[in-house]
Amino acid sequence: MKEYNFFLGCIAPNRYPGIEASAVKTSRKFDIELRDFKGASCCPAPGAFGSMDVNAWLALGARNICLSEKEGKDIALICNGCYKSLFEANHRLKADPAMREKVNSILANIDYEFQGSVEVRHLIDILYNDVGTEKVKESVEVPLTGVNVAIHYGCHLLKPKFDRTFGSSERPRFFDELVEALGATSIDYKEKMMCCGAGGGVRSYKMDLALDIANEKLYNMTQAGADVIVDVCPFCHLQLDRGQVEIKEKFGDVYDLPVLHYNQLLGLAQGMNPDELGLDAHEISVEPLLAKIM
Amino acid sequence: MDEEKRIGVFICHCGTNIAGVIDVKELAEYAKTLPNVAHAEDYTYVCSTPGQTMIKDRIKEHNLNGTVVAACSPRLHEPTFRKATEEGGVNQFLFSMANIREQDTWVHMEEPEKALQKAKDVVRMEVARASMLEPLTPKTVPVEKAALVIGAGIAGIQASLELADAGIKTYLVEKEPSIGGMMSRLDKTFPTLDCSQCILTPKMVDVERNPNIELMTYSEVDDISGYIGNFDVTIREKSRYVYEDKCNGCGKCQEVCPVSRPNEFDLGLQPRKAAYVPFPQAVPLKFTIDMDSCIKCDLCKGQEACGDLEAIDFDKPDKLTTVKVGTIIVATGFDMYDVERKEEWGYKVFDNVVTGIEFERLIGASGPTGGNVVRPSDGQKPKSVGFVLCAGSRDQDEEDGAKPYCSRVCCMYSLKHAHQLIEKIPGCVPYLFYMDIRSFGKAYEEFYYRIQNEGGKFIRGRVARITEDPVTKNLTITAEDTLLGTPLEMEVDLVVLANAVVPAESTQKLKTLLTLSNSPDGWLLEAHPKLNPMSTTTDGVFLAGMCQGPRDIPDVVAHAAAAAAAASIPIHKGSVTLEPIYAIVDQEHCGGCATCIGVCPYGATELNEVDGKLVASVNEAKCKGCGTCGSACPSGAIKMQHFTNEQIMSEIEAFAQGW
Amino acid sequence: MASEGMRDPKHYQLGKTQFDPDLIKEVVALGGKNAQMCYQCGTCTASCPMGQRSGLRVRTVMRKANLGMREVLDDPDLWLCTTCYTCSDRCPRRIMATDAIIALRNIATREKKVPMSMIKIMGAISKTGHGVPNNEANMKNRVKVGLPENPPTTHTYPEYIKDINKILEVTGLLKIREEMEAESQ
Amino acid sequence: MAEEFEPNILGILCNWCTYAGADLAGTSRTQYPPNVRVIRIMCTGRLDPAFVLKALSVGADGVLVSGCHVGDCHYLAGNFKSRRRVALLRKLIEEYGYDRERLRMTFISASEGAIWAEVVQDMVNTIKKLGPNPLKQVGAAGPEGVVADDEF
Repeated sequence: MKEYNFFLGCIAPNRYPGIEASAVKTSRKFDIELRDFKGASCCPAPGAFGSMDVNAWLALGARNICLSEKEGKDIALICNGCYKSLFEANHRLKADPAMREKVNSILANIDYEFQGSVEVRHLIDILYNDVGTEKVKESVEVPLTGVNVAIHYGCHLLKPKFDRTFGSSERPRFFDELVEALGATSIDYKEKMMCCGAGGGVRSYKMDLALDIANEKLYNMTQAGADVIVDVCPFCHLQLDRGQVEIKEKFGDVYDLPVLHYNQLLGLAQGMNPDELGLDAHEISVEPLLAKIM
Repeated sequence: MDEEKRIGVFICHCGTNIAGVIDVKELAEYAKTLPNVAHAEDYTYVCSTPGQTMIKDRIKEHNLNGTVVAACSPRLHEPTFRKATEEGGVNQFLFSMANIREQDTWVHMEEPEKALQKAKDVVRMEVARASMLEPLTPKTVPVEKAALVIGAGIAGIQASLELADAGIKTYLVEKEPSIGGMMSRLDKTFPTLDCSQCILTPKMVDVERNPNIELMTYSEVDDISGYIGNFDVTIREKSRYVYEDKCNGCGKCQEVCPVSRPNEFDLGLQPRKAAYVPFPQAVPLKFTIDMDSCIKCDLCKGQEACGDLEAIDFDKPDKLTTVKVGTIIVATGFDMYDVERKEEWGYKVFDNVVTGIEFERLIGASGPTGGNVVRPSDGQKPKSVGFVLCAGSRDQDEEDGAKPYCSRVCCMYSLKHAHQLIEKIPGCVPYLFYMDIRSFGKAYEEFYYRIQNEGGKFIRGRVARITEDPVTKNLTITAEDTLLGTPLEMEVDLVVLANAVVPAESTQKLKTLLTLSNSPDGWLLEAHPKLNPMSTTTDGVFLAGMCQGPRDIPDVVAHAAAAAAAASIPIHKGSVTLEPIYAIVDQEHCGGCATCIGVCPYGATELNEVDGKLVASVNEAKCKGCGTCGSACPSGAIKMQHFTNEQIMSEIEAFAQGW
Repeated sequence: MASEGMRDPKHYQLGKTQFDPDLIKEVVALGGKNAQMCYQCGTCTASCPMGQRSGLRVRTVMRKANLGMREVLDDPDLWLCTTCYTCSDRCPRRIMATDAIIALRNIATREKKVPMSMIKIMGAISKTGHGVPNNEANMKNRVKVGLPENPPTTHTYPEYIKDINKILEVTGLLKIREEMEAESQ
Repeated sequence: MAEEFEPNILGILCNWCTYAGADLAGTSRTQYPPNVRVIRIMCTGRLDPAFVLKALSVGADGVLVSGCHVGDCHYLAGNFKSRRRVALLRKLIEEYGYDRERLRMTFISASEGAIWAEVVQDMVNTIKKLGPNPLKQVGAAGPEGVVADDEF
């Protein structure tokens, strides 16, 4: 059994606990234990914090990594924003001695030192590259046959490609393969790789413009006949789920398109019941989807 | 050797290049204090005629028996000063050169004091070396009155015709079944709009007819050994499974052949048979059977096909030929950048995104559509066509295999394509997405005006992405009009990617065979980028056309003619003088251990029995003077002339006297 | 801003525009890799999801940064980038345009030109360790799916928060926040 | 040695690749530290181990051998052979009490002037860390009379 320190971030534990719960439960089926990560904080939010001070952003990210280094555990996470903060901090501080020195001089004030002794992995990367689509397929009890999934990769999982391991960000396939492994269909839709609009602090700075981007995506997904949106980022998740309510208020456009994090979809396919996956906590009702599956 | 050494040292100012950084007077004064130095002085330009005369005069005045010039790099002016020394009556190999420009004043400009110290050290080292140098006599070898040209695109064709017309027997080797290369795929040529085939075909025919040219198509160079004047070349003529002498090009075998596969010549846009010629004007007009796809149905051998001609033989083997040539011209051309790797443009994902060279076949009269430009998706005539310039050129993204350089042809051929569309399809509007239009050649900028006048639309912005409407198969180009400062989304019927030219894969093997180098961009490296772009660092080997770097047709032809002229010089002289820089064996000390036999890459060292004992000897004709044997010989019996242990050791000792 | 520029001999007058040759160096130093190499092809602007619905023009931002037009720091559109990095992935000069924008935002922050919305997020982290803290409703939802009311983060172990604030303090962010909050009163 | 220690490095370069590359650094005016004195040989294959030992014994602080990239040798494989020799020599000089970092072999083509400048800079930094040739260090025991004390 492989153990990871489970880095939660903010939105999953504090807005969509179902994402947190489903990640832990579904991973156990693959002998992966996501253990409590004591004392972790916000990653911190790359858009907001990086924008104010990159060194503070790196230092706060490094603080989280150091906590895990002390326990000698690799980090697993389920949020693209956290992935940007922690993966890049880890990767850059390992690669660039000067930057490492600078950040460690900041950490010295709290008697921490970045060692570069652990890895930071996104759970979707672990599922695809370590577990593999075959094992994922084997774990399916309720095949999601006939479900049209509009996949949203999210930006910080793939980009910048020079600072990632997934290759070109134009036409990735691995997420699609993981969804298809559950029996569902990954549908192509216009501007599939487009941002959800929330990042960079824009959702809090200019909500209307952030929602305008989400609106375009939601429209394209609906046009392509999506039954559900599936993401791997609680912040994109919030933008696309709660965003639909806000879009309804602000622009009057209605989609009622259910939004699931991949681990929640995986949970359904593994036969877990919707409540233990926290689906009832979503703004947009998941019922139409459940009806289609059951 | 025993006479007292009297060395003259000449310090060059090179204008301000050297004198502007270090105190040349002080350097000259310092030189005078060195052992064996009989005379030292500085002069503005030692390489000038008065400078060289100065060397000759001083040799006589001071009765010098060795010279050192401290100036630029020996790779630039060593020959000049050797000549001056020789003319002054001193053996040219008693000259040595101190590089105080390229490797001193130009790279230590901010530290004149340290640069001066370095200059003193270098001069001291060269004086020490000069004191140990020995007189040598250059050896002269005859030159084979024949040349080899590798690659029969327009570059190789031009070079071969020039050589042949100069009365030189020329072997022209082409790996494809026909000569003509990339130019034979083009429809028109910019800016004159000459029909490419019309101007190329006559030359192709000349090649076939010229008695001095021995054409070897469907052939590749297997091996090359020897040196300038005397290269031994092994050529593999791949079997066509057709006897060239019997085949009359009637094409009946092609008619009956049931196999169909994409024609490489048309980039797969139309099919060919297993028995085929790549295109109608092929030279030679001999059929080739592609055994990879042949199903051996024997129809082509039947009476209603080849029949009594009996030109076809499925068992015909490859043929190896060895030829001797004096000089070699490499004209292996280029490949097109694999633009599929730029996923944002959707090449090979979207039907109606084609490359520039594919467009040439689409609009060429001899092409799959007989010259009617139509959309691959539905055969409809496009009413609006987007051109993506710099598709893989001027792009630093190595991950995508893109190239940082300008490909020098894409702007102009895209302008040409725009013109052809306007001419052929009334109402069709070409939109050229560009960063800069580089119309640098004769009548090129005027051609740009012309296309603008004809209605071509120019949008200054690089294409960020192309998307396809799954239903209409129309394409949407996303780019910023940087002059308006507005992002655009423009729907067009067809997109042409003007993809970059890249070094040819097939050149790599030759590069090794001929010990050539390449520049960082991957193209073959010339001897001098400005003054000798057609020669290489391997004597007797020359470059023609794109293999050395991106060029358009007029430049390729000029380059090829230049290469041919350069390659014909040694042949017409009939002999070349080789540096006497070869190893010799002191058979007294040789223990016959044969270590040198193992290390010599040219098999120049051999063991012979000399009065009862086995001793090594060096074949000076084969030896190229690398000195590897000299450093390997355990008994120090091998002497690497002009780079002897004594000479190098004396430099090292002099080096140590600097502190 | 302008007057500051005028006092600095490095700044020279070109019409009414202040050019500061050091701005681009600052941007590169703060992570805007290759920003000085921009050749203005517009791939970034065209790749930008925000550019199509707002005044944000990445190419123009890069242009101003390269010329050293410090007024780019006062441009409210500077804060419209969602940091999706599409421009950076497609840039033929391998410029990290997104990181260049982030660098400019860093410089603007030092000059207290950062939107209050960002400062608020900092406030939340400084208080709770989370940019988006837990709440009553969510606690119930956590229990429903079998999780404790609070995650095992700084919410359960507030003793870790002091380290976070120490980092905010030594990097000068705390001071900026205090001053800006005071001014906004 | 009151002022900062400036290493004396002997460069042994092949004519076709690295020497040409060093020339290119010049024509492109790429600035680098003036600590290297160059001996030009036709091919690094000519490198006699004695050259390196001699250089160190007369007090060179470092020796930088540089030739063509593997596969690019003007004489097919000379650089190969010298690469092996240098590898052995690095072990050997350690026996004599020299840090192996004092001997380095690099492969720099005729078009890599900028890389030549970087290599020199890097070599100089390395040697500065190591300090002067042990023979030159005060009180260091070394073969007598190799270099007289008054020479530094």
